[in-house]
Amino acid sequence: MKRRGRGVACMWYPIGFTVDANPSAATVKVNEDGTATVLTGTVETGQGSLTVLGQIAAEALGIATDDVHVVSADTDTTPMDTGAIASRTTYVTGNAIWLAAEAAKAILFETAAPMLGVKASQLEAKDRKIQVKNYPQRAVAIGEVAHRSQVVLGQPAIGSASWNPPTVAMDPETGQGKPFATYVYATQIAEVDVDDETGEVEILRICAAHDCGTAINPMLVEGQVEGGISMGVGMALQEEMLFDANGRHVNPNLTNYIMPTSLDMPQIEVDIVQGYDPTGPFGAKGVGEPTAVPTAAAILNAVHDAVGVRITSLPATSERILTAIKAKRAGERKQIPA
Amino acid sequence: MIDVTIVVNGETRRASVPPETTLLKLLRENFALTGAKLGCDVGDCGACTVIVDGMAVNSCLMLAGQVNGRNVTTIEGLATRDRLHPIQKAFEDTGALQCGFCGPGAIMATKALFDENSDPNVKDIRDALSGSLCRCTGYTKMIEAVQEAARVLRSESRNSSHTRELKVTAP
Amino acid sequence: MKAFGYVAAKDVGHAVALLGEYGARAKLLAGGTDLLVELKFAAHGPEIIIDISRVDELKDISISDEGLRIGALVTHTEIIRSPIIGNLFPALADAAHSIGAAQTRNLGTLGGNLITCVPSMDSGPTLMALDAQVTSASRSGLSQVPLADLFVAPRKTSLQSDELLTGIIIPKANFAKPAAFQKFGLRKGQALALVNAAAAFWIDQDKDSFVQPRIALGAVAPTVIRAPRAEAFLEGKAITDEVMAEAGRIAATEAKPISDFRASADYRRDLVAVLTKRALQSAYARASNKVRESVP
Amino acid sequence: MNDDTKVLEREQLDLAETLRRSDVDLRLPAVVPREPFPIEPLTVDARQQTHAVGQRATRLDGRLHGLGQTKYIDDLSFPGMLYARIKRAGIASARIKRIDTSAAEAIPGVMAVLTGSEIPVNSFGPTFQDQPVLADPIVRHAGDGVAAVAAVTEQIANEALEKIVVEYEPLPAVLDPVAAMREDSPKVHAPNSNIYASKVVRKGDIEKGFAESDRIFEARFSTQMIEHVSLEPHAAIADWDANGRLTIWATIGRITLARADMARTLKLPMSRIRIIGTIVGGNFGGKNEISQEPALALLSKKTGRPVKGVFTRNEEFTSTTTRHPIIMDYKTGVTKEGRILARQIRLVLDGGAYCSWSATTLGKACILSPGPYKIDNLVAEAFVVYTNKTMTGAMRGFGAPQVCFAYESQMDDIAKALGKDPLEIRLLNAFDEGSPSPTGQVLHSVVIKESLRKAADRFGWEPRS
Repeated sequence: MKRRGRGVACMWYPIGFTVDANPSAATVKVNEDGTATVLTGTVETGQGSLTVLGQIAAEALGIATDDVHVVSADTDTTPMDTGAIASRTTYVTGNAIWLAAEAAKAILFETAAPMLGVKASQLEAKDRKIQVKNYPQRAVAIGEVAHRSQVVLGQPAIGSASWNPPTVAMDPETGQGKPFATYVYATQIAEVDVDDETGEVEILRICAAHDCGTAINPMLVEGQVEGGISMGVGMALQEEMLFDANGRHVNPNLTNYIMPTSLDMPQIEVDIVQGYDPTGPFGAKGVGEPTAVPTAAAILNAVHDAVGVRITSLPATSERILTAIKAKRAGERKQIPA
Repeated sequence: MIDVTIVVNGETRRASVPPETTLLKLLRENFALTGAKLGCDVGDCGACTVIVDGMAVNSCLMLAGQVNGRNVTTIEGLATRDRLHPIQKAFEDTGALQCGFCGPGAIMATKALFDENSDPNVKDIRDALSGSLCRCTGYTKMIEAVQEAARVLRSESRNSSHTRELKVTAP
Repeated sequence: MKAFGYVAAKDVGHAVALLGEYGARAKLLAGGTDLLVELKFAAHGPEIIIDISRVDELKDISISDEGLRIGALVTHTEIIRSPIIGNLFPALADAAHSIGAAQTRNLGTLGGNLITCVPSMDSGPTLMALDAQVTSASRSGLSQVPLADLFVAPRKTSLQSDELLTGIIIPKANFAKPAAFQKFGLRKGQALALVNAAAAFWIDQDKDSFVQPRIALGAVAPTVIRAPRAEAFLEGKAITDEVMAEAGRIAATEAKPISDFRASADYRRDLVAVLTKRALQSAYARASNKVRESVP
Repeated sequence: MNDDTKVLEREQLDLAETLRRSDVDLRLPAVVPREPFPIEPLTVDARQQTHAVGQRATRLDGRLHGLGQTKYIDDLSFPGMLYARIKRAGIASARIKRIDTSAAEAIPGVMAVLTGSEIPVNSFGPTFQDQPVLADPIVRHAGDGVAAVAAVTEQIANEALEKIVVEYEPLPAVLDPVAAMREDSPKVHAPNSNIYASKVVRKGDIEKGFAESDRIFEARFSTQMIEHVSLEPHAAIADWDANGRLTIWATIGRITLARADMARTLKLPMSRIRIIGTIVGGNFGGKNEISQEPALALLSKKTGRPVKGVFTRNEEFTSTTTRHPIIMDYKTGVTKEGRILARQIRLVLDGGAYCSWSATTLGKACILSPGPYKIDNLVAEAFVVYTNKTMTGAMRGFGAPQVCFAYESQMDDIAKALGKDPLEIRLLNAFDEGSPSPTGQVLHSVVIKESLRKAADRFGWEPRS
C-alpha cells in the first residue's frame, strides 16, 4: 500500500569562487537616444543571465529592460569575465555592470547638471529621464542628455568597470578564513507516497523557499528553482552512471541513464525569501546552483517519514527502498519475543 | 540515392538523398530547417520532434524515404505572417524555455496534443511532454505555458471568425 | 548509419516478393523506432531496407468470424484510440499507452514491437493472456500460430527470413474477457519494463470464482512467458485478495529473471508477485465495474 | 493538402514582418509603477518598465527559442566545413603501443587525422593541467580520445574511426576511490599518489565537544556519479584562417578560460585566438572547460577548412565531466535538546581520471559539509582521488548536494531519536545574522530561518506529537 511522508531539508551555499579571484569586467555604453548597450564576457547558457544583466543596467540608468541590448561572449569584443559558473553571474558580473552603468551615468549627470541648473550630485536617473532628486518635474529626457554628451560636448556616456568579490585566504592548517563574499540559504519540503510493496516513490509536491537577495527577475528565479529541483529528483531516485568491472560505461545513453521526464516531476511551489545583500547589485546574490542542493535530502527524509527506512546511498531506487523495507520488517520480527 | 518529395510547412520540397538519411537530417541539411534539434539521435530526448501527417514523431527515427509524399510541419511552420503561434507566445511569456534546446520539440509535441485534445488536464499535458526531455525547467513553467496556450486557443476557436491559422478539432 | 538500399513495398504481395528475393540480407522497416536505433549502432548495415510502412492492408483493426484482427502496422497510438479495442480489451490500450512517449507511440507498430522479441516488450503479455494468434505471409502462403510460438529466444522469433508478420488475432471466444496489464519501470515516463504482467480470466458469476485464468509475464525470462502453475492454482478458486496474492507468489516462482544493471533477479521476482496480484485485482475491478454499469 | 497547410502556404512566414507586427501586438505602452523593487508583476509587459529590477521580464532570447531560430553550434555551417569525430579508447587503463591511421587516411573524403603526439602542449585543466586533448601514450579512462578525424561528411568520419587501428598494452585499473587511496593501488597518474588534493576545516575542540554531548550519531552516506545531460551536446567549430588566426565557436560557459587553455595547448598568442560563445543549450557546470576544441583547431589548420565537432550523446556520458560520487562519514554530538555540539566529517571524493574542477568541488564540499548550523567544535577533512573513470568536475552545486544529503539525513535521524520535530531542531541550530561560519567568517544577510518558516508555511507543516 501507499504510505505518505514529508521531509524537510535546508542548506547554505556560497556565491563565487572559493578564495580565488573571479573577476568580471563590463562596459556600458549609453547611446545618443538614451538606450544602452552592455558588453559582457559571460555566456548565456540558459539561466537567463543576459536578461538579468540587462535589467541591472536598465535599473542603474533609469531605463527599461527593452532599452538595453546585451552583447556577450566574444573574446575579441567583450571584456574579461570569469564566466557562467559558481552562481556568480548576477552577483559578480552584475556588480561590474552596475558599476559601469554608474560610471556612464556620472557622465550624463555632468552633462545634465547645467541643463537643469543644479549640481550633478542632486540628480537621479529615472523613467528614462535625468531628473532632480525629489523634484521630478525638473527633468530632461535621458536621450537628450546622452545626445548632448556625445554630439555637443564630445563626451560619450560610456562606463567601464570590473569587480571581484572580496575574500580572505583560508589557513592551510585550520581552514579558517573568508572563502566567499556571501552565501544564500534555502529550504525545500517534499511530500511523497511510497509503495511499500514495490519501493516506488511518487513525489507529490515540493515546496521550495529560496533566498537570492533581491530577485532581479522573479520569473527567472522560479525557473532556476524548478529546474534545480528536477536535477535533485534525478539525484535522489533515478540517476547513476554505471561502470562494469573493467571500467567501461554500462548506460551511456538516455534510454538507460534514467532522468526525470515530465511524468516524474511533482508539483513545485516556489517562494522567494525576502532578502537584501548590500554587497550585491541592488541587493542581489545568486540562485543557479543552490536550487539543486536540498532536494535529494528532502525527498529521502520524506521517504524515511513514510516507511521508516533511512537510505544512505543514492540513488534511492525502488529496489533499494524495498530492500530496506524488507530488512526493517525482518528486524522487527526478530525483536518480537517468541 | 532516393528522391523524396514532401510538403514541408505547406511548401512542396524535393531532394535526392542517400537512403540512410533521416528525416531530421533531411530537414536540417537539405531544407535548412534547423529548428528541430539533434539531442540524442535515438528517440529518447524529443528535441527533433516534428509533425508528420498530424502526428508528433521523432524525426531522428524516420528515414527520408518513409516521409516521401507526406505532410510535415516543423517549428518553422507555426508562426504566421501575422503573429506568433499561441503556443510560442505562451512559452515566451511564461519563461517556459531556458536554454531553449528542447523548445522546438516540446512546442511541436504540444501542437500535436492540441490537435487531438483542446482541453487537456495536467496529466494529459505531462503525458504529451514526456517524450521531450528538459534539463532546465523541471517542466513546471512548460506545463503552465501549455495550459495558457490551451486557454487562448479555446477562446479563439469560440470566436472562430478571428481565428487565422489554427484549427482545433474536438477530440 | 551505414549505407543501405531502400525499397518501399506497395502491398503485402510486393513485400513478400521482396522478402523472398532478399531474405536475410534485408531488414523490414515498419515504424522504425527500434530498427533505426539498431542501424545507427550496427557495425554492418543490411543490404536493403524494405519499407512496409505504406502497406495499408496491415493497418486495420477489425472484427471477423475468427475474432479481433489487429494488423501488424497498427501503431500503439491507434490501439490506444481504437473504440473497438477500448471496448473489448482496454488492457491492450493500457499496454500500448505504457510504451515510450507520444512520439514513439505514433511511429511504433504492434508488429514491430512483437518482432523485436525482447523480453521486456509491453505488447506481448496482454496478447498472450488473451490467447492471441499471429498471422504471417510468405511465398509459400499464409500461416497462423499461437503468439507464444512466435517467441523463441531474446531477439529471435520463429519467423523465417522470407516471412512477414501480418497481424494478430484475438479469438472471438475471448471477447470482453476481463483482463489487465501492469508494468513497473525505473520511472514513469518513457519507461522500459523491469517487469510487466497481464492477467485475464472469466468469472463464474454464481461462485465468484476464476474460470480459464491466464497470466503472462514480461522481462523475467528469455521471452514473454505464461505462468501455468499460478493459472492452475487459480482455476476454480473463489476470487479473494488472498488468492490473488498467492497466485502472485506462485507466479514469482515461475519467473526466471536475470540480474542486470537495472535490477536484481530477486527484486524482479518480488515485482512479479506484486504485479501479478495487481493485474488480477485490476481485471476483477474492471469486470465488477462493468457489471455494475450494466445493471440498470 | 489539408486546411492547415493551405493557410500556411498562403501566409508564407516572413520573419521580419512577423516580428514587427507581433511587437506591435504584444507590446503595451510603458507604464511606470510607483512601488519600489522588488515588486510583483503589475503589467503585461515587464520589459517596458523603468523600474527594471524585480520585474518578471521575459527573456531576451525567449522568442527565438520558441521560433526555433536560436542558432546553436550545430545550426551553423560555413563553406567547405568538415566534420570531426574522435575515436574513444573504450579501455579504462592502458598504454598506447601503436596507432595506425593509414587506412583511415586512405578513405576518400577523409581530409585529416590527428593523434596526441601532434598537439603542441597536450595537457589542460582549470587547476592542474593533467588532462590530455588526446591520450598519448597513457589512456586513463574509457572515454579518453585517442585520435581525431576530419572528413567531408560525418558518415565518412565515422567510417574512418573504425579504420584507425590502436594497439593497447592494458594496465591495471582502479575504479574504487577507497581502494585508490591505498599505497599499493595502481597509480592513475604514475608515479604520483592517487590522492591529488585535500582540504581541512577545524574549529574549537572536537574531543571536548563529543565529551560534552548527550548523544552521538554516526553514519556513512554515499552518492553516485551523475551526468549533466545538457540537451545540447558539446559542440564547436574551429576555423584557423590564412592569417594564422583561430576562431572558435563553442558551447563554453567560460570563454576567458577557454582562450587561455587554447593558447596553452596550441602555443598560440592569445591575440590570435577568438572564442565566441553562442547561446549554449544547457551547461550546469559541464561546459566550463575545453574538450575537443584544440583537436578541431589543429584539424582546421591541417586542412585549411573550418571543422565542426558535435559530441554524440554517448560521448556526453563517456567523455565529459560528471558529478563527484562522495563517500561521507558523519559523526555528530548533540545535547538532549538537540543542539549540535560537535561534528566530525570525512569526505572521499571520486575524482575520476583527471582533476578538472575537483579541487573546487573538494573545497566547497568541505566548507559546506557541517551544514548551515552553529557548531562550535568541528573537523571536516576531504580528499579527492584519481580513479580510472570518467573525470568528475563542476556540476551545479560543487559537492553541496552530496553533503546536504548527508547532513540533512543525519539531522532527521537526530530529531527522530530525540523526539524532536525536524523543523524545530533545524530552527534551534540554524545560523543567525552574524553567526560565524565553519571557517570563522561572520555571516551577513542570513535568512535560513526565514526560508525554513516560509517553506513550512507554504507546505502547511504541523508539528506531530
